Amino acid sequence: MSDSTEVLASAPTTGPAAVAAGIRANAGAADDGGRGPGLRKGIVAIVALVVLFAVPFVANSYLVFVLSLTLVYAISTVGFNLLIGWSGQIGLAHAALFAIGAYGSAVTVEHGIPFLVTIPLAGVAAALLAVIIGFPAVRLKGFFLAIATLALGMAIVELLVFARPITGGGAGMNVDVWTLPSITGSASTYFVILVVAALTFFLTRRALLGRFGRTLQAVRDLGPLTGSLGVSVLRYRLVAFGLSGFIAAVAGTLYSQLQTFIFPAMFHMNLLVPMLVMVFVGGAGSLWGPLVGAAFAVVIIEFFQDLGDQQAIAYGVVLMVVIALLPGGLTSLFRTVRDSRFGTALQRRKPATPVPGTQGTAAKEDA
Amino acid sequence: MLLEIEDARTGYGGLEVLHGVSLTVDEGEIVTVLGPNGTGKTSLMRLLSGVLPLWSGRITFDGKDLGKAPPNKRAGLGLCQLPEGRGIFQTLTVGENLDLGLAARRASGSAAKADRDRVLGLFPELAGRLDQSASSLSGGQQQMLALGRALMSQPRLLLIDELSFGLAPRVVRDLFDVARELREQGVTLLIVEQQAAALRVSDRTYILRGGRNELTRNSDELLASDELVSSYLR
Amino acid sequence: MSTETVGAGDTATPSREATPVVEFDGVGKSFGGNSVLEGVNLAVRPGFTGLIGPNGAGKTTCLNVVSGYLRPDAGDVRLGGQSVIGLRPDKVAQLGVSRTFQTPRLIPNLSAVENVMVGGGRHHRHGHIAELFGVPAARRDEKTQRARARELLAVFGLGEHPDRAANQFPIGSQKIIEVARGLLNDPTLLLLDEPAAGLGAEDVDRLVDGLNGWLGERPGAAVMIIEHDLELITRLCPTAAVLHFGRIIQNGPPKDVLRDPVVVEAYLGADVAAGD
Amino acid sequence: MLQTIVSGLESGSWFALLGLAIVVVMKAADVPNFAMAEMGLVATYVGISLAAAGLPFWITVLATLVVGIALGVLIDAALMRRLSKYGHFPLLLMTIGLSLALNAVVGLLWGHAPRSFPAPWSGVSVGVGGGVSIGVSQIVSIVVGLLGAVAITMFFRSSTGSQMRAVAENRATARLIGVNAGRLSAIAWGIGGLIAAVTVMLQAQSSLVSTITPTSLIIYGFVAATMGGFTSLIGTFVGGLILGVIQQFVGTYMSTAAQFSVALLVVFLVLILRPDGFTKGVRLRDV
Repeated sequence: MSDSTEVLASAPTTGPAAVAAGIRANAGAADDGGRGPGLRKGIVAIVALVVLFAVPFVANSYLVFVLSLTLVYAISTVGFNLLIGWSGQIGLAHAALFAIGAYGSAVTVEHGIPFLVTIPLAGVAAALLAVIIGFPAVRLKGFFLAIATLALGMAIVELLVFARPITGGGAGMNVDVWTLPSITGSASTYFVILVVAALTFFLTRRALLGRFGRTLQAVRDLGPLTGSLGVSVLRYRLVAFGLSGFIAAVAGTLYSQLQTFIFPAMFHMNLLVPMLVMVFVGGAGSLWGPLVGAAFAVVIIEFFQDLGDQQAIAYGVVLMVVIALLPGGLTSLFRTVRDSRFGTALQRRKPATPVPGTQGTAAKEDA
Repeated sequence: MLLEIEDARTGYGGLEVLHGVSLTVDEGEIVTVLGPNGTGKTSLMRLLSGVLPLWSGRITFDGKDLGKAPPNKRAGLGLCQLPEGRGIFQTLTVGENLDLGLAARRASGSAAKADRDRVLGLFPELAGRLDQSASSLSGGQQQMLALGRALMSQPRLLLIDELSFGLAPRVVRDLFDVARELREQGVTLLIVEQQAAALRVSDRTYILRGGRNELTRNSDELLASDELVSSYLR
Repeated sequence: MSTETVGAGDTATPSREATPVVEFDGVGKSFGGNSVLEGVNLAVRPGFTGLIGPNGAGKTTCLNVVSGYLRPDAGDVRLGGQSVIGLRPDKVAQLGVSRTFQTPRLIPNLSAVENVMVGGGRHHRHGHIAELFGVPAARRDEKTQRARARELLAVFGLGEHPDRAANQFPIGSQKIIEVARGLLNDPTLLLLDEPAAGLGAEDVDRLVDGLNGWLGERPGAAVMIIEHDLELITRLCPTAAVLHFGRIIQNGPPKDVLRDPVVVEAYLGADVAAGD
Repeated sequence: MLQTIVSGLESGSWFALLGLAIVVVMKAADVPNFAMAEMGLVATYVGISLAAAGLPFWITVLATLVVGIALGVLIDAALMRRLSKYGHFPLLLMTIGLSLALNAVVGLLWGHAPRSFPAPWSGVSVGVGGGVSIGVSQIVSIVVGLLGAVAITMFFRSSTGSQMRAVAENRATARLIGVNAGRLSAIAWGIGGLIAAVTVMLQAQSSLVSTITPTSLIIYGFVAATMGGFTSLIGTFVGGLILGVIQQFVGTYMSTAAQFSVALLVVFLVLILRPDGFTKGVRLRDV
């Protein structure tokens, strides 16, 4: 093996692709979730949507709020998961981009732009910013990228404190809540969130199950070698950053409506860690994981509402436990259970069938 | 018998690469395993050093079953490997690289010093470069350093993977001379090679083909016959 | 050594007269003072060409130079007359160069067919946006690609379980799937880096049959194979070039090349060959 | 001016030490440890409690150091070692989770009020002329920081240290020639915990520490480590000191609110312009 071979052979293992080793554990998430009887799935989705639309008419405002929050987090996690799970890049500026959405919308609404218009506006702005933040992806690998993006993200939040005349600084700002005629503000917000969530899930699912998702996974798993397939690795990495930023900011705009009052400290590490929990509890690289992860996080938030430190401990411990015991997240647990009961011999992962990228190829590369 | 491999099978993932290889090495012998690339030589080395798991068969070293002992344990037993591609640490100095050979056996100060002197006696070229960065050495010198480091651990059996890798013929000859000298000093060697020049220094030769034993001969017999070229370049 | 003068008795094969698909012109490359390629001259014509030589001779470096992963320090590499030096791997691939790697690199959780489909980037005329909104032309594109990917798998005898996840195939089949992925782009030059390493006899037959079948329909395409299994080279390639210490030392029909004393010496080491 | 520089060097010493702790663990165990500052905080709070219980100063110092080492070794054995096969990312997330949990545990046990670790010399200062006086605790920080850097550099020249560098360069080969990577990982985490304990203790004998201390401290530590490209000890140490001084000047002449942002900007610029750290290319015989 000549030196140059080794450079190429080892590139994906040191690159972002293999860094997300736990993501591999989610193998099959895409095909399991994606194929199958499409009609039945469509019906299930429509029924679920109808039920969700009915909620504000039957449930109390607390439940509506909790559901809204779950959906907002789920939207944001779809974006984060796209970046971490599907493109294999550890960009940690997600909380800041979420903040850009929240502030961008709140500030522009204050200047008379209708809320619904601010959603895509904030999204596009954040997407551009995310591409700039993601640019180090060209040169940085693995956790260096993580540190650079974390630093930039924190700097953005600091900037929000700085820009006191516009944002109200550390003290925060009030958000004008948009309302549909003749219903309450919180119900209006809920409906917007529901529509956006449905759109987000529908579109990302389509994109990820098609050529875009395939190429993204190739870039994640093959790293620079993807170039030899005629795919620009750089372009896809940046697009992943941009898209995740767009989705983060869209979720952020909704979050500001939901909270009605925002301040920079909301978007620090104490938001980033739950965001990571949502991705990993849901299962990085899965399709429906974000919903599961978000629901889980909201439950923790609600359970440990007034307990301050306990809530932080819970997050820290949950993150650690999930990473240590369930690298594929909760959805992988569901899959394992389902496969073990209904799966055919073909679907089941028997140790006898070779699994590349585990001991075999890894051992080859080590030496 | 120092090393005995009986019908060993191993591979990567689900793919079997060695389909039952057997060989023995006696104390004080130099044994060569010859074969073109892709015949399982390197897998054999990885199996012996514990990087690849033994699927079936048996490996005994000095009467002890090696079983699942991890690489650093095996080094501690005196089964020392000179890795493929030399494995010199470029960020360390020449002296530090040499002393890494002591990691397997925790030698004390004076014994370590004696070992170092003995090794530098074999490779005088290295003696003047102890404080240089290892990356400044030529290919041949790096191979000497790798050999020297292996000797620091006082191996009972030294496994050498491709001594000739990427080296000019003259350098290869010098290194094989060193191998002969080592035998005089009581080190047993198992050399895995693609270049048949190794036969000149070894007692016995195994030729592998397709992950199986193809033929076993005394080295000089093999050199004298035309079996070598016929079994090798076909 | 000039590419035109070496190789005896090669006039019999018609492909020798065709214009070269790729030409190496004095290509040199060194890593940190360690010279790996020292002026490689080689013209690869349509059909199979073997690139052989002892370990560390610089074979993979050659492939990396053509496919855009390495920039040579000296010389030029021309693809159909156009220099590829300085082009990124994806641009080179767009020009019609596909390659495989020593250890198979598939996307473990995608199916075999989808893995092959990833290789079809050159043929997509519709953007992701069109796809997202289900534009009919984009859908047709996807359908055609899927059908072609299935066909290719069938050509290599892997048509039975096209929807099985790639990581459930044995390594041998994975390597073949990788070859099929390289073919979906309809390359004019296919580079194979040790395609047969770790393959059983059955897999090798599949590979050979598949490649022969594919190449049979594309008279202008070239396949360059690095391989240690000299039997396979002899079986597939009308010509083989021998690389030793970064130079082409022989080039011609494999049978002749392997009998050449210089080549024997390169493989076996100087004194043994001389001693005999 | 002089006062600003000394204050800068003081806090710079903390950043440099924490940066060194991060680099040591990074080298041997391949983990970017985001919980480093929290580890130091836990150790320091144990020391503070012991001091409050009436134990002599030096005994409490010793106890703090021991707790730091023990915490490091424990975290390595209980959490990190079993995840190492998954690569960087899960390990990184694990330390993020750990930092959150440790911080919250400290809050739960000791509360969020700022505390100090009074040393016999705390509050004493010496005049250096021109009406400027410098606190003894500041001098202690700077001197200990320097000694710590020298000690770590010496350690990396030792045989265990060169084994660590070998593991950092190529883990598989190091194991092959008999290096026990697990033992080295434990040692590195122990040293990391020790340095972290020293760092937070130094800060606590000079000013106040609380549960919000680690959040900024860890960032500054990472800035220092980034300046050394996560490998160079000299780069990390000098980087930490420079950061401390810059930060102090920004605080004095611009605004304290900008301090944090400037540090973050430094990380980003270093990573973009010189991903290997700013001493790379300077041909020092560095570890």
